[in-house]
Amino acid sequence: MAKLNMVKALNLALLQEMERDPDVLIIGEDVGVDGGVFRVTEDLHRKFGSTRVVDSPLAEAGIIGASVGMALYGLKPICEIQFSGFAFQCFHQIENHAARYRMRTQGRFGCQMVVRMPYGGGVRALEHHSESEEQFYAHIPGLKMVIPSGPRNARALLASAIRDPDPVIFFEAKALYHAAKEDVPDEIETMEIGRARIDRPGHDLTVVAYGAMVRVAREAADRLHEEDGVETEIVDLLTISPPDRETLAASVRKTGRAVIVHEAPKSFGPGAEIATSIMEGAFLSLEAPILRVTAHDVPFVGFARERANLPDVPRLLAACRETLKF
Amino acid sequence: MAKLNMVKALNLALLQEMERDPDVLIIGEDVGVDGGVFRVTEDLHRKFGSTRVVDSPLAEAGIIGASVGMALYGLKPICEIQFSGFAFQCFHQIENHAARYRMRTQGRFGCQMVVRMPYGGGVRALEHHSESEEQFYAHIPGLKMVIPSGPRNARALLASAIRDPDPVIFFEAKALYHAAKEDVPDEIETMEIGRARIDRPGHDLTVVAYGAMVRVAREAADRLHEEDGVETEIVDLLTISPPDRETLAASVRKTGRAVIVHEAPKSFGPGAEIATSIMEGAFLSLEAPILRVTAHDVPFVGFARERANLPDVPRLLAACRETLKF
Amino acid sequence: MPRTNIEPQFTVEHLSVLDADGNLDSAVEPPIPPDELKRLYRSMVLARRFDERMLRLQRQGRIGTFAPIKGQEAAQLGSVATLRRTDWMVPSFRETASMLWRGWPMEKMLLFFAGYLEGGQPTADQHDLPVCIPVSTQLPHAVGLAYAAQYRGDDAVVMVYCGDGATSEGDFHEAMNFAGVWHVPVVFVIQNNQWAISIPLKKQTNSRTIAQKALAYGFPGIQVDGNDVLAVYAASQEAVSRARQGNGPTLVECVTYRLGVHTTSDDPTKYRSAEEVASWERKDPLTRFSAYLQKRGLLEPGLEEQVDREIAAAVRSFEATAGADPLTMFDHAYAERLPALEAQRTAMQARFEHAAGERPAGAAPDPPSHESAATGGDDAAPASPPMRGQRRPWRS
Amino acid sequence: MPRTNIEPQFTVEHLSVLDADGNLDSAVEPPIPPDELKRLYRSMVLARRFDERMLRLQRQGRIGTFAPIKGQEAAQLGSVATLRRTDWMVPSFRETASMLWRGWPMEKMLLFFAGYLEGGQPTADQHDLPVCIPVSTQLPHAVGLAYAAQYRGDDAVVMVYCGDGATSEGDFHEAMNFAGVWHVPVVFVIQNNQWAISIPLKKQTNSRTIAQKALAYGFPGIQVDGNDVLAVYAASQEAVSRARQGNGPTLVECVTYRLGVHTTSDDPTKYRSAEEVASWERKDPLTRFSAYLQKRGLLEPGLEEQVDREIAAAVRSFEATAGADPLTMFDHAYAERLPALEAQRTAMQARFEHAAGERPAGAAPDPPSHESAATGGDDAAPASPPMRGQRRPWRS
Ligand SMILES: Cc1ncc(C[n+]2csc(CCOP(=O)(O)OP(=O)(O)O)c2C)c(N)n1
Ligand SMILES: Cc1ncc(C[n+]2csc(CCOP(=O)(O)OP(=O)(O)O)c2C)c(N)n1
Ligand SMILES: [Mg+2]
Ligand SMILES: [Mg+2]
Repeated sequence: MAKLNMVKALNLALLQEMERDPDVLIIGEDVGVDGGVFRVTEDLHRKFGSTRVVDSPLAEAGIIGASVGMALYGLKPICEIQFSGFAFQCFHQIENHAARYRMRTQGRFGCQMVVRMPYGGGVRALEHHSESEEQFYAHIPGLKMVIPSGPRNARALLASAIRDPDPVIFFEAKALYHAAKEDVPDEIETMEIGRARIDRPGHDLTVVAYGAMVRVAREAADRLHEEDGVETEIVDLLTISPPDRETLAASVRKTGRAVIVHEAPKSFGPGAEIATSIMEGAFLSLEAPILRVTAHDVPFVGFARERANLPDVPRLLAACRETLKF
Repeated sequence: MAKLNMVKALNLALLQEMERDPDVLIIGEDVGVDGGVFRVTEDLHRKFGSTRVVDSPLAEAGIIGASVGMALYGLKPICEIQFSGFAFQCFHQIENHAARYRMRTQGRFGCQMVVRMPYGGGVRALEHHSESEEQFYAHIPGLKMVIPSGPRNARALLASAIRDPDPVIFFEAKALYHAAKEDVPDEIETMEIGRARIDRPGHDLTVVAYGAMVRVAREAADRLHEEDGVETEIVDLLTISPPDRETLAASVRKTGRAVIVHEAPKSFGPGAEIATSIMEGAFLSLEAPILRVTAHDVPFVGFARERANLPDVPRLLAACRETLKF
Repeated sequence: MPRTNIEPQFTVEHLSVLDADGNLDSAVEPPIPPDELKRLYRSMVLARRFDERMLRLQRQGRIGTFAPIKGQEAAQLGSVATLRRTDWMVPSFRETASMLWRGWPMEKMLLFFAGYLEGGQPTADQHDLPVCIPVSTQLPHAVGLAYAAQYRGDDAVVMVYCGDGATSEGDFHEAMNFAGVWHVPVVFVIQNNQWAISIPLKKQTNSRTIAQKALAYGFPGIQVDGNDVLAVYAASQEAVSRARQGNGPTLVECVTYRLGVHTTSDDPTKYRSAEEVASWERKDPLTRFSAYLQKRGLLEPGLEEQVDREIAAAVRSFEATAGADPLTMFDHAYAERLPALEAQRTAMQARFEHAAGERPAGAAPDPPSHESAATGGDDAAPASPPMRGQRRPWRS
Repeated sequence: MPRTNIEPQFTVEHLSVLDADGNLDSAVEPPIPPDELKRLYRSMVLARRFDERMLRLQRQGRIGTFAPIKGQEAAQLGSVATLRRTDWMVPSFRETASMLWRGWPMEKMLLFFAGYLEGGQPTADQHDLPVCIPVSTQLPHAVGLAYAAQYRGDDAVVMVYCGDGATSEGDFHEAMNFAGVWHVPVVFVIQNNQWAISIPLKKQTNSRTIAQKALAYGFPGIQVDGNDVLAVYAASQEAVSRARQGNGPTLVECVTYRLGVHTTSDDPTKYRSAEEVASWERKDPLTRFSAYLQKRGLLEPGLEEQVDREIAAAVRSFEATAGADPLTMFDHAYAERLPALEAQRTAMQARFEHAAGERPAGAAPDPPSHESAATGGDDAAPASPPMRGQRRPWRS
């Protein structure tokens, strides 16, 4: 058991899975000697050499396309895309192939691969370095899409993603990389993909969050408890796709009210599916419209305006109170 | 006034806009001598020559990227992507640049350009030739996303898209290209982007559709009228993004019930935003959960199974009846 | 020396063995045993006849769109024939001849073009990828396969196909560059058939040859007469053994011509002249090769009839295939059926059963692929608990 | 001749003018007037000192991440200086020197790296694109601009920059190929600074030079000593006039070195040796050029102090800039503010007003960029009509 931040926890998962399975390899820009721009692959190059920790040329479609080929051969590549903002360069390889190979060959081939990428705001970054693109992957059949919310679940979910026979898009919130440390057990830990967590139980209101927004949800829940005497249930999605519709619906069947918070822009965003799914599963329990607290429907605003664009505690609190008052 | 199918109607819009404005030009694969694989650009090459109707090399990112450059210079390119299934090859140019240039330069530059692509099923096509990817564009701030439902509105919306100062993604339902003909006036016609149409008024139930699904909605509405005495209001979205939330909400405030039908897969699809938007705007009027009739959450199924995968009249009818019975 | 040429200069070779009449330049004749020559020719004839048959099936509406290969038989078979069974073959969408050589059954290929995913399923021991439709996207897969072979210590070689138009795509570049840097055992066979649908080569690229594009990646490129099966064979063999010996990738440009339509939806008279086509018909790879075999006394009588019988049998067995069961669409989206898909499947099944139940007794149920059934609503929504608010039931 | 070399052979030239000590090969000395030489050197010094100042500002947290240019001044200024004001300059993310030459004010550049979109706004008469962060994606834009210039009959030339790593991206290939086919007036300046973050050139591509990559597209490529401002100038001038005369594109590879960090988030000691850096420090483009100017008697005294004063003034004016008004984020998403954005804007404004109103009287309101306000709910939902069902209000 060690206290690790998310970077170290992810690194541990990579290390242990690579030790466990010689077919697991890492490929990406600067993942080798440099250890990745966020140091998630630190030292792995030294331990496993440059054929298992592969510094690729600067070409995202090449990275994903070659990894698809490796996966078809039976290897289990873990790709790192340096920032989620650069993954549209390989979006066609993900959508055309990684997601479809099993279906196309009726099970003869599959793409057991993980595509890791840092996403989200909070690090004073330039354009394409702070966006949240989870929606684009969640809508692709054949993919799974995971976003952990802390060191321990990040480590366990990454291990599961690596072992999953299907391609998993794995988003890592940059804002969480060096945030809180958690106790992470030394022995290998996995976690079921497709299950949401009740991060905090409550009966008055459901807040649905994932990634870095779970912290925002917790703070808002604390304040609702203290200032309004309201007990908030926080659903931490963890898996975006396939979403855990049962847990979402069960929570709102209990609370009757829901607010969704995410960093992606609102329109046609992940909150829409979450809201619709809740409506489908808890229609008769709904006491108020489900609200969404999200980034605005605008392109990158510059980090000088980022705080005003991304959801924060006051904005979430206000939405919760509006829902409660309805 | 002439009776035109959608191909001819689109061709007319291109012709007239090119005659009107020398900055308008066409670029794409096989748009020249060949007239486009669906013949939408037929004869324009002969009329305007190969510098205004540009046969490009086979490279979608090159087409969109070069068009962004042309637009920054002040030209108004109309790009044709041969099938929407090949547009992920240029998705980064659309998302990284076409959608963002105005914001990035705070209004100094904009990308006045249209990206046309055939989408959707119903033509016994191979993989990547029958999918429906509207959701991916609808979620990108800075873009507009239009899907006409018939020759006349296709022609008018295309003219408006060409004149729109912002980049417009223009999806053309392959199944409608050679379907019904309509009277299309000879003089130029435009149509406001961002407005849905009430395709058929009704007070018992709202069906939201667009593109080729409007036909399915009409047939279902006829049968509901005949067999159940139910009056269905059909909202033909026309513009996917920005969605006409007012028209959607107003319809459901009247009817209390809504079914959404689209060819894209269900999860995290366009129906989710439409449903959520209706819930936001008509919560207290909702008498039943909003249902979605869509393709299943699976990759391309092959055209031998396409009918079973895409929404059809029986499936839409069943959903309408379920909603009505709730 | 401030303004100097960088040495060595870059060169690209052109290779041909047979002239248009089947005469031979014996200095470069590859040492192919007579049986292999006969097998090659047989495969060319089979591919040609099968292609023609598919065209008729398409015109009759019995299969959908496909991309005919007429004229490109030598480019495909001369290259694929240099592979071992354990090597990998990665086609684009116009490699019917290569696929037949590798053992794809004709029934399966017909099924594929009839819209059945079953037709794209390689057998468990087959080292072939299926048809790949988005142009050039298969090229990085080949590089990844080659990397994996090297990683595992297998001595397999990967051969991957694309067209002249495909060389314009970013994926072509990224794949070639990765192959160069990783020095993996992959052979890129470019069938330069002069056209990408309606776009002629000179509108596709300003480079004189496709072969010289390899210079950008630091590995050899060679141009061959792609209608000369022996030249294609010789160049491919060289490339395959280079790869097998650990000496990295090669680009082989086969200069050939698509004699027919781009696909069955295409009308080539819109963009090219009958004279151009006729000039290439005179270089037909089958004619040239058969003239050569004739001279060597290796032509088998009755070959056409033989292959036609094989084709006819395959077509019969294709047509006897049962209708597609839609319910299987949920089986291979993921390795396991996800709960949401299970629910969607159950809903579909219920629709079929409902539809069957609604029919007058005695009427045969439609095959599932022609279902037009209606059943209650959609799937996946978890059941709601009993009503809490008060609601007006419809038309109460 | 069955196995023949394709003629002509392909060649790539290397050009250098100044040696490491500033000695000249006068045969290739470009004819640059003394004032222009002085202006070039002044710009190199300004760029160097501004870059150093930005680094300190970043370390102090006054601006965010940026990509320093130290070592690449000659490559940038030698090339950009051959453009006319009416030509177009398309940077990637490491062209501070080129941008300064083109007239971007230093304040604006600081604003940009402080996270203000205002810093990326070219003036109405400026023919420059802003910083482009996704590697290589700006290259097709340059080709499109060049096409448009030709389309309109303007004689403008487009110069576009990228790095060695950028040559691996698909967009590089597609842009180069389009430029070749369209024969447009564009000059690709590749700053081969040996590294793409931690990836050395030999892991980036197996080609010996970047220049030879032009062979794949059928237009000339030339390699120059990128730390030799006169060589860069000579090669760029040749390329720009080729373009202007309608003779198509050129690739100019500037062999240079990034002496500093990749960006301010990078630690280059992880991947390269101090000796390597030292060896390139000996080829510092400023030292070489100043030695040459010294010999020609063209060095101005007090230059450093002059430019430092300019920089200090720019930093002061940057720091005096008012905080960012968040409400403007809705202004340029589209040419007109869409109704949904209007609603989102109104909601934000209400939050600010509410937050201001909640403060104790007399307390100064936070600047909008530090808002931590809460107001009612979110936006965009059209108002609901009066309740129809019966619902339990919360905690009733
Ligand atoms: C990414 C992508 N863009 C467009 C298409 C449509 N398309 C199919 S084949 C083809 C031309 C291919 O030309 P070439 O590579 O020369 O191969 P050929 O058809 O001549 O065999 C095009 C444009 C596609 N399949 N994929
Ligand atoms: C498409 C894309 N992928 C990855 C990155 C992250 N990144 C920024 S700069 C860089 C290296 C660029 O190398 P090079 O082209 O040689 O330019 P240099 O940084 O040396 O100037 C990388 C990988 C990016 N900005 N864009
Ligand atoms: Mg071709
Ligand atoms: Mg570099």
